[in-house]
Amino acid sequence: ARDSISIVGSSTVFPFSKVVAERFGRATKFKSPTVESTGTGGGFKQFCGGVGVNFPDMSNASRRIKQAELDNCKANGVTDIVEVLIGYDGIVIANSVKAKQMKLSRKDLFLALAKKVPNPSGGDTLVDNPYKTWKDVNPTLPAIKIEVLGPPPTSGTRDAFVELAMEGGCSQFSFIKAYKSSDKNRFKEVCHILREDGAFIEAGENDNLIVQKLNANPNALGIFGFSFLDQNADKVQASYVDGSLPTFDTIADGAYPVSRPLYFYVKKAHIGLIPGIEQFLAEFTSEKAWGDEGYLSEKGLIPLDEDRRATIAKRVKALDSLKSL
Amino acid sequence: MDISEEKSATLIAEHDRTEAPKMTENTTAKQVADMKAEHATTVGKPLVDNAKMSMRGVDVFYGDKQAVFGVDLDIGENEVIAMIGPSGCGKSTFLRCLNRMNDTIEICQVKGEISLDGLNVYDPKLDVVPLRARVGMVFQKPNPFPKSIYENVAYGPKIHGLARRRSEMDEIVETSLQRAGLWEEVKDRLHQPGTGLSGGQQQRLCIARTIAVSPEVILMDEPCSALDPIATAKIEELIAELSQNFTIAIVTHSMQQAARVSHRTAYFHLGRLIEVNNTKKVFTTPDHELTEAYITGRFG
Amino acid sequence: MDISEEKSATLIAEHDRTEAPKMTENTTAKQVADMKAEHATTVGKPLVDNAKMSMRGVDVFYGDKQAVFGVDLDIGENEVIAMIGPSGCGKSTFLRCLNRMNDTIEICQVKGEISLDGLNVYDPKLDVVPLRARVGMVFQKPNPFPKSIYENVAYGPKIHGLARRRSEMDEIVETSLQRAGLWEEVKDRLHQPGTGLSGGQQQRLCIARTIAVSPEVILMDEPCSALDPIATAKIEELIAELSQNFTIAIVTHSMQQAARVSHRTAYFHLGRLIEVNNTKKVFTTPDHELTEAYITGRFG
Amino acid sequence: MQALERACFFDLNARPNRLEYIIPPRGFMNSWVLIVLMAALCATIFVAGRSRSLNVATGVGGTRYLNSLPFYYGMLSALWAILPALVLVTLWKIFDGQIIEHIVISELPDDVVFEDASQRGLMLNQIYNIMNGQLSADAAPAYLADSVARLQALKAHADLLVAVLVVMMMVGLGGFAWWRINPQLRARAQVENVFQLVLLGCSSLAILTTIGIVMSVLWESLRFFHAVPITDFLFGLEWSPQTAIRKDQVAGSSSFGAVPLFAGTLLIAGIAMLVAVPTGLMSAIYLSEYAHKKVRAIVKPLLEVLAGIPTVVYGFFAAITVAPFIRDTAVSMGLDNYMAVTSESALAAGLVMGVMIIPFISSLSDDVINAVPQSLRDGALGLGATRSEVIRQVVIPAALPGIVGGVLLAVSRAIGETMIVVMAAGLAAKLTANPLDSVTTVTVQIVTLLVGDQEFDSPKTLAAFALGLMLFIVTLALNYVALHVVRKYREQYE
Amino acid sequence: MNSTNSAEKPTTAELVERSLAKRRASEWRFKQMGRASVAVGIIALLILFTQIIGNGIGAFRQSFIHMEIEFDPDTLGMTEVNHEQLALANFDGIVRNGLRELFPEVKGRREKRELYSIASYGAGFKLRDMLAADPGLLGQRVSVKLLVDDDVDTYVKSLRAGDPYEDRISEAQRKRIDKLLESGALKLDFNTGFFTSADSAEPEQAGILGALLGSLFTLLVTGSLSFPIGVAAAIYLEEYAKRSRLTDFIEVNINNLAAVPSVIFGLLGLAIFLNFFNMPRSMPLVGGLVLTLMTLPTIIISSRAAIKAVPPSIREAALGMGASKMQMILQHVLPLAMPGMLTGAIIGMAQALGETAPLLMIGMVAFIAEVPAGITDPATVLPVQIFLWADSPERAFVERTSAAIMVLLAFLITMNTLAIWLRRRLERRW
Ligand SMILES: Nc1ncnc2c1ncn2[C@@H]1O[C@H](COP(=O)(O)OP(=O)(O)OP(=O)(O)O)[C@@H](O)[C@H]1O
Ligand SMILES: Nc1ncnc2c1ncn2[C@@H]1O[C@H](COP(=O)(O)OP(=O)(O)OP(=O)(O)O)[C@@H](O)[C@H]1O
Ligand SMILES: [Mg+2]
Ligand SMILES: [Mg+2]
Ligand SMILES: O=P([O-])([O-])[O-]
Repeated sequence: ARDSISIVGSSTVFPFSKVVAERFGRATKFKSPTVESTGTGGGFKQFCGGVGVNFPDMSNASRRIKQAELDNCKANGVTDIVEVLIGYDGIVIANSVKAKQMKLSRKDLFLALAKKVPNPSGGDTLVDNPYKTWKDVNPTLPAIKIEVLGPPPTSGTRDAFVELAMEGGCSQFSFIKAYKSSDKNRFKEVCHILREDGAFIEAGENDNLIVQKLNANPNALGIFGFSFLDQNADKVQASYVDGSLPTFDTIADGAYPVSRPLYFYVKKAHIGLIPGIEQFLAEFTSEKAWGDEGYLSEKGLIPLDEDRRATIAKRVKALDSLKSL
Repeated sequence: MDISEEKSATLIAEHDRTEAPKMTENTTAKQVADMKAEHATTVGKPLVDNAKMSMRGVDVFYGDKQAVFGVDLDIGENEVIAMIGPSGCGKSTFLRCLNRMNDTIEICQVKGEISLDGLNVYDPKLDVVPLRARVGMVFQKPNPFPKSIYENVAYGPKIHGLARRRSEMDEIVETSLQRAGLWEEVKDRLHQPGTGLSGGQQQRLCIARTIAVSPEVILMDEPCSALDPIATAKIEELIAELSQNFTIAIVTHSMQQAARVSHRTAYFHLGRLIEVNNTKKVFTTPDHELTEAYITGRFG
Repeated sequence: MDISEEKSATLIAEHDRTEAPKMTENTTAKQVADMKAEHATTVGKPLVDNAKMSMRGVDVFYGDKQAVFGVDLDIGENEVIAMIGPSGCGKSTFLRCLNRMNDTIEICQVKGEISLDGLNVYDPKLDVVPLRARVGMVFQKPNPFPKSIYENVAYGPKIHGLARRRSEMDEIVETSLQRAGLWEEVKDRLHQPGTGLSGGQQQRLCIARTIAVSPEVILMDEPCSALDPIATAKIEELIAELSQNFTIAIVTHSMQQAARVSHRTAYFHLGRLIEVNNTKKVFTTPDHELTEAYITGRFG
Repeated sequence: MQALERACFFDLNARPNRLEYIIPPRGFMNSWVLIVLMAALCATIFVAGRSRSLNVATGVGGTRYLNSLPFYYGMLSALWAILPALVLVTLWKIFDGQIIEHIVISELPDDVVFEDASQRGLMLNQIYNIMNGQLSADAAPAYLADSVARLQALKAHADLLVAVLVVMMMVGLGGFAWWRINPQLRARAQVENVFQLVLLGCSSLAILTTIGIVMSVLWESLRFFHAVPITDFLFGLEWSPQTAIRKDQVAGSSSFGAVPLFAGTLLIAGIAMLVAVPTGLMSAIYLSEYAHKKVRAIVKPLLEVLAGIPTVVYGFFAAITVAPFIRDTAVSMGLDNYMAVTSESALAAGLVMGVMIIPFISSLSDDVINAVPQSLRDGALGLGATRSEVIRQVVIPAALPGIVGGVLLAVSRAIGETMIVVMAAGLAAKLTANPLDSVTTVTVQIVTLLVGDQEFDSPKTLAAFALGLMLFIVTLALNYVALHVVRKYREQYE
Repeated sequence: MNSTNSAEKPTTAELVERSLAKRRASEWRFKQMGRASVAVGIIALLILFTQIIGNGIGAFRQSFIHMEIEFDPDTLGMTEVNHEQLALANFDGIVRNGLRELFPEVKGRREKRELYSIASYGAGFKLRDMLAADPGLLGQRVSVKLLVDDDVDTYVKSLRAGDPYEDRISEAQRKRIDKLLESGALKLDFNTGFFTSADSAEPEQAGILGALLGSLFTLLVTGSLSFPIGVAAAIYLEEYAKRSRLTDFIEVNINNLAAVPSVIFGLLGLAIFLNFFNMPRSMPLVGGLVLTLMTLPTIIISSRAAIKAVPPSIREAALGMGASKMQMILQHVLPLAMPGMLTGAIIGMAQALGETAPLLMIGMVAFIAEVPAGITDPATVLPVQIFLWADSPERAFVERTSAAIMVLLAFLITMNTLAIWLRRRLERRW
């Protein structure tokens, strides 16, 4: 018989989830929940597998659940799901402190990293990305080789980066933006596909490794989560994106453009049957956990504003289930 | 023994004397002999009344190559039979058929009938273990186990449950080693590896190991090849003693030895059994010209 | 040969005759002999003028156990020396010292001086490769390589670069096999594994393999133990032929053989060299009582 | 958090104790007791069988006249007793829970109905949790308290029941076997047949595993080939799963070409083998043929540690130390003018991986080299061969099958390794033979596709299965070749 | 040969002499290559070890703060020591009081918060345990040794290394820490907690015991299954199975299984053990079973090689004595092949001990804050712990990652020692 909560899902939410799990376990009579880091999609796959002791009770996500995933849940009898938005994560573009701090725009990022870019010599056509150095992209940037270490296409962080930064950059070209309404697939293809000629380096999911690689190679930039920047301020520095640096405040108030929401989802059918789910939810949504000065912010979670916390906490208490996306 | 010491010795001396001068002709003579052997049929008295083991039409093949051709032979109860013949003529191969040791060579195939006390040795349903316990073997190349001397000898009795107590086992080991004439040399080092012995000592160890099980039939493939005359004498004495109760087939290259220890002698040539007769007869008045040629040290 | 065929043969016949009756006394007699051997010093003429190899004060130990005790001996140029003695007396051990084969046994330690043409064999700086090319060895247990018969024989010439062309090699292989008396039997199966030969064939293969290198000194440890008289005669003929140019040390248990092939004979007992003399003398009027006891088949 | 819910954290043992049935003390007949009991019985029956055979033997004139050693009679009786009992216990352990649960569920009030099995499972879980004190019974419906008590009682009785059954069965069958003992009974043959059957069972496990693997990748692979033509997959020169990332997009035919992955695998594994085979083999040779025994005793286990260092460590080492060093060296030599030189390189990954798999070759080869009989070495040494000649021409050929086994294992490990490649060679699938460039391997793609953020039935995920299947087939073919090559060159000593 | 005009023909000694220099050189090269190869392996090992030890040695020491604490019933909100009250008591409060006593000058909410953050959040739990163990402490003043926060610990350690890591700690806080260091109230001590606790989200409280036991349980399952099964399979294939297409197929299959990426074994485990047999996730038993399947080929292949290497003459000798096949195998072949088999076990188990990927699929890549007590308790294993820590943002996990690797290696070496000792005893040359 299973007597502890089982949580799966995003590796980004994992550190936050485990803090809560641990404190919850130590402070109550319940066992500490088991938290697995499976990636958002992998988490949903298990979560939506069905109702029963062999299926997890909660799934963490670094993006919102997709309709297809929701449908799958429904098909497997997981009908009542509570969605909890817990805060934000900033995706930072950083380089070694030994190098010059970069001031980038999303457009620069798009031009530097997309597989196909608008023809530099004008016209509404797309060509294979010809840029070799940052200076080619934007004359105000230094003349160093474009070398960006980032997550692979299988990662949620990559998805978020592509959606927030690249899409933001490519939308600044009106003819591409026009695709958005006319040919959505085309739009995504242009904005989402990163170059594969070596300027963008898929570096795996280990953000610490990216930090270390940046340390060893001052010319390179890296893309990773905010918590790693927070913990490694002596080694790497964030670049400005559209004029703002990623900090708690800029991410929380939306001034920093590349940030994404973090969620977890709860299977209502398990509440009351698996011990401690309600209490765990209460702990997670308590002020001392996710509040402005709560222990989650220590770990790098960027808190929601007070009002949203209040409404969400209320909804969680009432176990309002997700109706539709 | 059938043949008196005196006579056999004289005979051998003669043989030795005649050997050297004829050597130069051997090569071609041997070829002639080989050709003759190919069409030879067994002469003499291959069959006996009180057969302990009997073989009928035994053919042995290594892959495509036939090594033994249609041998019919009986080995009598409590008899010592010697098998002689030029190197490579199939003596070991034939001997190994008798307790199915050839089973271990993948390419080796045995045809014909072999029986032990009327028991078909090559019955596919037969359990070879009791067979091999009854028909023991001393191999041509001494192959002691990489274990201590004691364990080497105690192994057979152990697996066949011949000793109940440690003391019984000690006794078996000691007697066997003594009978093989090795006891004096190894009694202080019974627990050192058998592979650290000299060539001759290893050979005697293998003999001791085999007789420790007291098999009914003992097959010995050149058991004295690495032994000095004294040790050889000791083994021959052992054979004489054993033959009172057991049946022994011995392959040897020493015709003196064959003459000394055996009751009957079988002469093989190129995989064929050429002649079987009382030892005395074989060494004095062989029936087949090839046999005569061989024991007198020439061919043809 | 020093000693005429006739005489040696007679002698052996006598020996054979005397052997059997005395067997019963052997056990105790041997113990007495062993005690005597422990205090024996070498008699006869261990040293010669034109020594090819000379050994002085050779002691050999296996771990703590001493197997050879202070042997002084010369082997003359183009001489055939036979080494005889009871099983386990240290013949193989001593022989293996001469080309440093004992190096491969970890626990084996050799003391004393051994030289080949004045060259200190146990010089730590000496390269054993040319030494072993000059002093070849046939081991007591035939150990063909798990390669084809051809490759077995060609191996030595190949590593030493003795053949320039394939045809030269073919010739070396053929001659060597012929001289070892194996050619006829294997000429059709040169490319089959040497391990699939009969015991005697393997032994001859090992001899062929050794002589293919034409070493100056050949050490043979019971080269004929698995051979029938004809094959033995062939090998003895080979030895006689080789001794015209080469030096040969042969360990044998057959005193007849020692008498037939060797010029000098060394008798070992319990690790001590008891007597060295002309073969004729050893087999007719040995100086040492132990030698006499041994060759007449008794002890004490 | 509400105060009421904060029961005491370290008092988990305080369990509700409202039981209506009389039950034996908890855990009385738990598995350990049962195991010990079975072992003891088995031993007793062995001894009984053995001594009976001895008794029987005295009747016929000593153990010589028994068909087999007394040991085998004992063994046979013990096998008769233990094997069926083991089967029973195993079956019981698999099914008893289900039976008991079924009883408990069936005794629930009629108005409790389940829509499906999972709800039933949850209800059971709840009952278990109440039983263990993990859930408070107060919040649950009243009838659950009865179920809890029933469950507890049933469990205890069931344990007792199985124990009794097992004992009876062992005594019965063991007794039967014991009774059957007579001098003609072919006890040894029967014991050996069991032995052989067990061995056969063990080796067929490998086949079952293979079948299992094929089954677990085949279905998904077929679905993948439904979406992507198999020829595109096999012969396509471009691997770029990002273009096929979305469900709404028709999988770009050009983006699932497996050729670059296989090329990358080949390149990295090749480099690794170039490092590992010579080093491993030479180490094995040095250790077994040249080095002093003491040196060998220390160095061999030390090298074996290399195989046990977690791959993350190698990964960091390759990515942070080796790869930048290689790049800097290449750049300082001016190689970047002729070819791509990146900070992620196949060379770095291959080199480090090579070091990791050294022990696979060194240790296994060392063992088989050591097992070559000394007489073979003596034969060659006696002819005047140098040690290296002996090793190369006699020892190695004789030890070849074992060495090849080690090499195969090493290749396998190189093909299967992910962490080092991800960290040091990157994830970009490039079709290149340039070791200074970044490449990726099949296994790496499988792992990233499987564990990444994914939709479960996009071609991207399915591609992992197809890759797995392909890899399986390719290595199978290579192994067939290897088998025949080894057969051809095998030299059997003695 | 000397048959014809031997005068012209050079003697063997001369011929040998001609190529001797070359052969000697090649011999020398060969030996040096052997030396170099061993050196490569050893040097690689040394480099890795120095790196690991250099990075990880720090984790075995940990900063503690020694301070006076008053178990003040008012602050705690307790009247007597019982379970209910213990659970509700405000132990953080008395820790804070203690800290404030050390720095009475600290005013203001923000500054106080900063001050409080010196102590680890686990400090309160420690005091709770103390009080539970000795209820007489209520109302007493005692001096205690408490864990400090990981940031402070990192800072303290970086100070000693001479390159202070200041970014995560404010100027004022640094002053306070310096003061504490000077007064000796804050100092480094042996980190017992690392060996006695399970994983934690807070680096200063994270320990390796949970993963260590997880590995132990997993490998117990693996070792007790894969070695006997592997050896048995090898024996069957080498000694019983007749050469046939079928056995060829089995042989190739086993070799091939060795080349199957380990993550696929995870898929298999997922399909069989979790989906078919309905076993729970994160269980050492399942992990052990999956790793058994994964290590089997390694053990089978090496065992077969070892069995093949046993000379046939030994088998003949045994069979000739009337040993049955089983006796021959168990009494002769197996003892002689055992060293090689043990090597397979050593390598296979080392691989199993270091494997992460297949465990990913069966839920062992998880945060489990409790120490497992058996093979059915949720657990993680050492390499997974290393993998998770290596991927954690907290700086203090860097050294813990290396320390965990050291623990893994120690585990590996201990595990292997037995096998190696056995192997050395069984080795012989014949
Ligand atoms: N490897 C070894 N380890 C320990 N002792 C050994 C070893 N080889 C030989 N001996 C011992 O050294 C002594 C001499 O052995 P050696 O092989 O030289 O005898 P031998 O004269 O050749 O006898 P044989 O005629 O039986 O071959 C014997 O007592 C033997 O047991
Ligand atoms: N394993 C084998 N594979 C192939 N041929 C073999 C094998 N063993 C023996 N032979 C061949 O079979 C024939 C008979 O061999 P066998 O060993 O029986 O001879 P033998 O009479 O014992 O000779 P020897 O006196 O030399 O031991 C020989 O030609 C030999 O080459
Ligand atoms: Mg033979
Ligand atoms: Mg000898
Ligand atoms: O694990 P992620 O889905 O957050 O990348």
